[in-house]
Amino acid sequence: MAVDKDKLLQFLLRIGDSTLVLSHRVSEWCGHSPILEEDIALANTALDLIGQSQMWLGYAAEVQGEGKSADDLAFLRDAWDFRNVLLTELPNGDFGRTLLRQFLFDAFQSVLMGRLIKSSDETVAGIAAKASKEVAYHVERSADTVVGLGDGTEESHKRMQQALEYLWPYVGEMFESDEVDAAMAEAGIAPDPASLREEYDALVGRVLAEATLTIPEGKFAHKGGRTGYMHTEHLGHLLAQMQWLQRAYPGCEW
Amino acid sequence: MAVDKDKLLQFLLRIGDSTLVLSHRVSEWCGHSPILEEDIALANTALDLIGQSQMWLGYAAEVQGEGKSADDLAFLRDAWDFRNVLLTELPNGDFGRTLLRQFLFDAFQSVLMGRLIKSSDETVAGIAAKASKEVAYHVERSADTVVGLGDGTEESHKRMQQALEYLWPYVGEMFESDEVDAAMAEAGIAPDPASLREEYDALVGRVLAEATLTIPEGKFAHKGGRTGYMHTEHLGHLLAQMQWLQRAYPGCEW
Amino acid sequence: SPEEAAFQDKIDNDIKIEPRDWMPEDYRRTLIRQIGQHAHSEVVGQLPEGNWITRAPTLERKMILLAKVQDEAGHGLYLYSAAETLGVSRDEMVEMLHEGRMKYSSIFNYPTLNWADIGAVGWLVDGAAIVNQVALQRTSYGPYSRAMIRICKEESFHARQGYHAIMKMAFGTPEQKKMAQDAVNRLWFPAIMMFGPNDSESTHSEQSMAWKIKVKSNDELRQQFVDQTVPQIEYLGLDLPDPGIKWNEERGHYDFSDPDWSEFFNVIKGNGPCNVDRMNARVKAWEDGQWVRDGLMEHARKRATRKVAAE
Amino acid sequence: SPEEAAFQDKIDNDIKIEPRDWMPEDYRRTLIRQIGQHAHSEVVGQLPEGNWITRAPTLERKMILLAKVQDEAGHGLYLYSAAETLGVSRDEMVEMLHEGRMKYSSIFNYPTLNWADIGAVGWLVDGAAIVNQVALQRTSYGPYSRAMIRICKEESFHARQGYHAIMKMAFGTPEQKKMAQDAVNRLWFPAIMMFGPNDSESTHSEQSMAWKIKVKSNDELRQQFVDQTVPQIEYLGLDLPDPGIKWNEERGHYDFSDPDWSEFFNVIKGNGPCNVDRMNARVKAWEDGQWVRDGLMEHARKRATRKVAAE
Repeated sequence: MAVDKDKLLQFLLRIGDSTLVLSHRVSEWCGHSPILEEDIALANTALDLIGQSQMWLGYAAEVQGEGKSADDLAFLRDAWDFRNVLLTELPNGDFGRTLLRQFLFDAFQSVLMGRLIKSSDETVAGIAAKASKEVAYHVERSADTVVGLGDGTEESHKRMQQALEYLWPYVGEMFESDEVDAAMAEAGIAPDPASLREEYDALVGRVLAEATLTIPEGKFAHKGGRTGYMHTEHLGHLLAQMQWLQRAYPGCEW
Repeated sequence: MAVDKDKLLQFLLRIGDSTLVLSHRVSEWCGHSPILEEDIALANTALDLIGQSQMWLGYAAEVQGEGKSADDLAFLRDAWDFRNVLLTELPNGDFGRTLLRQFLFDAFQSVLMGRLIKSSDETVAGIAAKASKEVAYHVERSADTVVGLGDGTEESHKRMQQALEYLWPYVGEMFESDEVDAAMAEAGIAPDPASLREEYDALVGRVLAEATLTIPEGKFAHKGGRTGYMHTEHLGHLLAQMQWLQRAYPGCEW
Repeated sequence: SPEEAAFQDKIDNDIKIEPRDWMPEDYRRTLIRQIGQHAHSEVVGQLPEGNWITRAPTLERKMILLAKVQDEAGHGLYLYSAAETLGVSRDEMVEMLHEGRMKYSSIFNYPTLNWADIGAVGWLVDGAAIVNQVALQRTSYGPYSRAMIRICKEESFHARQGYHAIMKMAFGTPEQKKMAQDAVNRLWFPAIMMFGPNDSESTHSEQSMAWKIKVKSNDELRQQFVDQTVPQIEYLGLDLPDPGIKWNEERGHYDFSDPDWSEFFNVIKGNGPCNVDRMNARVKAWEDGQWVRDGLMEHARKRATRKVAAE
Repeated sequence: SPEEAAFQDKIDNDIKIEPRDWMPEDYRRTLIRQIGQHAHSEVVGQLPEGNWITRAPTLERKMILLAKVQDEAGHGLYLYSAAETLGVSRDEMVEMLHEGRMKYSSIFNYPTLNWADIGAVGWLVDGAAIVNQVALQRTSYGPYSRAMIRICKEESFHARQGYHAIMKMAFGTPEQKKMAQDAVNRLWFPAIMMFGPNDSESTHSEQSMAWKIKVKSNDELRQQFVDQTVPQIEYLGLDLPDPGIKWNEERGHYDFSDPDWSEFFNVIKGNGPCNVDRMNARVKAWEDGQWVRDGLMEHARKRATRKVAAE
C-alpha cells in the first residue's frame, strides 16, 4: 500500500529531529560533567543519537526527493520546520534533570524501536534494528542513574523530584496521535503512539518507583514540537549555535 | 595630512565594535536584573551603546568605501574581523561583574571621548561630541553602583573584589599602542591610547578606593581583541546569536 | 453607610477617588489586584521581547526593541507606584507574584518564536492593551487613571512601531511573509483572549463596572479590537487567522470565532507554553539579585551614618 | 643503598618498574607529577574541543569530534589509574589541580577560535603529543608505559583525522583556507612549546633521563615534530607560520625560530589566554557535581546495606 510521501517524511523528521536536538543538548555537557566517567558516557550518548539522526534524516531526505542530504535537513531548516518533541529541546538544567530527560526519552525510544523493527518499511525496520541496540543500552544506563540519584541523598532526591515536576508535562506529547500517525499505522510502518503508552507507563513507573520519585498528578501535556506549530523559545537559540557555520559559509564542504 | 584609510578604518572599528559587543552583553540582562530600576538603566545603557556603534560603524563603512552599511559591518563579519577590546566580550557573570566591567569601560570612554571631541577629523569629533554626553552619564552611574556594591555588605564587597580580579587583566589592552594608533596620533585624529592611562588610573583609582576595592598587583594584560589576532572563545558564541537572522536570511530588508 | 453613599456619589459624578479618600475595602482590594497584575505584566512582558533583543536583525531594530522594553519596565514602575498609594508595597506585590498569589497577563505565557513575533507583539498585544487602557483612562481611581494616560501615549507609539515592523515582513521576501503569517496565526487568539472571558462568564465585572474600575465590558473591548485589527491584517496581505472573521453589515461589526476558552483557563492555571519558564526566570532574577539589593541598601545606610557622624 | 642499586640496575637493563617494586621517593614523586599532569591535560583538553561540538558544521564532523573527546576522557581515566598505582587517589589529584598545585599542558590555555582550529588541534597538538608519547612507550614505569602504548594508538588516529579535517579547509573555499592559515599561525608556536623549555633550560630533565622517565630530550622531540610537520604544512599549500623555517642540508633537519619563551613561562604562571576560564569551568563542574557524586555514593551504600540485610 502506497503511503503519502509527505506524511512519511513528517514521521521520519519527528524521530530524526528528536535525536538530533537531544544529542545537541547532551553534547553541551562536554567537559563539564560531575564525574569523568559521565563525561565519557554523555559523549557516547550524544554520539549514538547523532548517528541515529544521520540515518533517520538521511532516509527523510531520500523520501523528500529534492536531492537534499541529512546535513541539509539538520543545518538549513529554521525552527518551525523542526519536528522534534519539545522534551528534547528543553535546557539541560542540572545533571539530574539532564539524565531524567534522557531516561524519559530513552524509555519512549526503547518501546518505539521495539515496534519499528517490525515495520512494513524495510528501511525503517533496518534503522530501528541498528538503533535499538544502542537504545537498550541507553535506557538501562539512564534508568540506573535516575534510581541512584532519586534514591540517594535527601538533596539528590529533592532535585530529581523537582526535575520530574518540570519535565513530566512534556512526556505526553510523545504519545499524541494525528493524521500522520494514523497513516503510518494504517500502512504498517509505525504503531499509533497512543498504543505505546501502557508499556511506557509500566517501564517508567517501575523505574521512578525504584527511584522513590512521585509522578506528578496533572494530566496536562505541552505540545507543538512534533507538529512544528509551537516550539519553545529554547529551540531557536540552540539552532543559532548548531547551524552557525553552515549559515555563515554556505555551500562549503567540510 | 592624508591618513592611511585602512588605519583609520581599524581605529573606527576598535571603538565601534567595542560599543557594539558591550551593548550586546548588557542587553542580555533584559528582564533578569536585580531591581526594576536596573532593568531600565541597563536597557538604556545598551541602547546608548548601540547608538554609538551605529555612528562609529557608519563612518567606518564610509571610510572603507565598499558601499557597505553599519549593519553589514555588524552582522556580516566573522569574529576575526572584530576589533573590540576583549573586556567587552567577556561573559556577564553576576550583576556586580557586569557593572564593574561597564565602569572600567565607561571610564576609558570618558577619557577618550574628552580627547576625540578635539579630533582633527570632523566626523570623529562630531560623533565624540554626541557620545560624550551619554558616556559622562554612564560613568557616573556605573561608578556609583561600583561604590555601592564594593562598600556594601561583606558579600557584595567580596563579589566585587573577585570581579575586579577577573576583569583587571583585561584593562591594559585598552591602552596598547600600535602603528594604527601612531598614525592616528600623528594625524591628530586620536590620542595615543598610552597617553590616556594616567587620567584613567586617577579616575578608576579614586572610584575603586571609594568602593574599598583593591586593584590587583600583576601587570599582565590580555590582548588580541583590538588587533583581531586572538579574541576569547566567547565572541564566536555571541556573534552566532547576534548575526543569526542576517546569516540565515541574507539580503532581506528588516 | 453614609461613607459608601458619598463614595458612590463621587463615582457616579466622575470625580476621581484619591489615595486619602475613604473607599470600600473591596474597591481597594480589587484595584490592588488589577493594578498589581498590570504592573507585573509589564515586568514579565520584558521576557518574550527580550528573547529577541540579542538576535534583532539590524542595529535600528535592536534600538527600537530596547527602547520599547525600557518603556515597559518604566510602565511597571508607574503602576507599582499607583498600587502603592493603596497601601501595598512593591516588594509585597513581587512576593505575591512569585508565590503565585498574583497573576500577570496570560499573553506573556506564549513564546516569541520568530522575528515577526516581535512586530506582532507590538501591533497585536500592545494594540489590545491600548484598547483596554484607553478605556481605563477614565477609571475612577485617580492615580491609576493618570498612570493610564501617561502609559497610553507610549503604548500607541509601540503599536505603530510594531505594525511597521511586521509590515516590513509582510511585504518582504516569501520567507519573511511566512514569518509574519505564522506570528499572526499563533498570536491572534491569545490576543483577543487578553480582554478576558465573555461578559456572561466574567466573575468580577459587574461590581467593577459600578465602581468604574472597569469602564467597558470585555466583549465590547474585544469587538473594538477586532474591528480595528482585521482591516490591518488585510492591508498586510496576510490570511485572516480565523476563518470565522466576516463583516457583519447588520451589526456594523466583524463577526469572529470564539477562542478556545479551555485553553485560556488552562494557561491561567499555569499550563501555558511558558508559565513555568517565565516564573522561574523572574524568581531566579530576584533571588540572584538579593545580594545586590542588600549591598546597595547597606551602602546607603553606611553613608547616612557617616553623614550624621560628620555633622 | 643496595635497593637503589638494584632499582637502577633494572632501569639500565630495561626491566619495567612495577607498583610493588621499591623505588626512590623522588622517582615516585616525579612520576606522579608527570602522569597526573598528563591525565589533567586529557581532562582539561576536552574544553577547547568541546567549544566547537555544538557548532560542528556537519553531522559526521560532529560525530568525529565527539568520539575524539570521548577518547580523551578515556585516556584521562587510564592515566589516573596509572598514577593511582603510585599511591595517590584521583580525587587527591583533582584537588591539587583545582588548587593550582598540579598543572596541565599549557597548550589548552589557548582558545579554539575557528572551525579549522579543531583540525589543527588534532593534527598539531595531538601530533606533538604523539611524538612525546611514542618515546614514553619505553618509559621505565610499567603501568605508565602500558597506558602510553594504548593511548598512542588512538592518538595517531586523532592526528590523522585532524589532518584530514584541516585538509578539507585548506583545499576548500578561500575563506576556509584563510581559517586553516589562521589556525596554523596561532597554534604553531604553542604546539612546539609543548615539548617544554630548551634542554639547556630544562630543570627536571637530567634525573628523569637517568631514570628513563623521560626517554628523549625536549629539543630532540621538538626537532622530530618540526621535521614531520613542515612538509605537511607545505602539502596543504599554507604559508609557513614561522619565517625562520628552512631546510638545513647539513643537519638533515629543518631549522626554525625559537618560540617566545617568555610567553611560555607567562602562560604557565597563569596568564595564558584561557587559564582562568579553563580552571573556572573545571572547578564549577566539580562543585556543581558534588550532589551527584554524593547521591550516587549514598545510593550505593543503601544498596549494599539492603543486600546485607537480605542475606
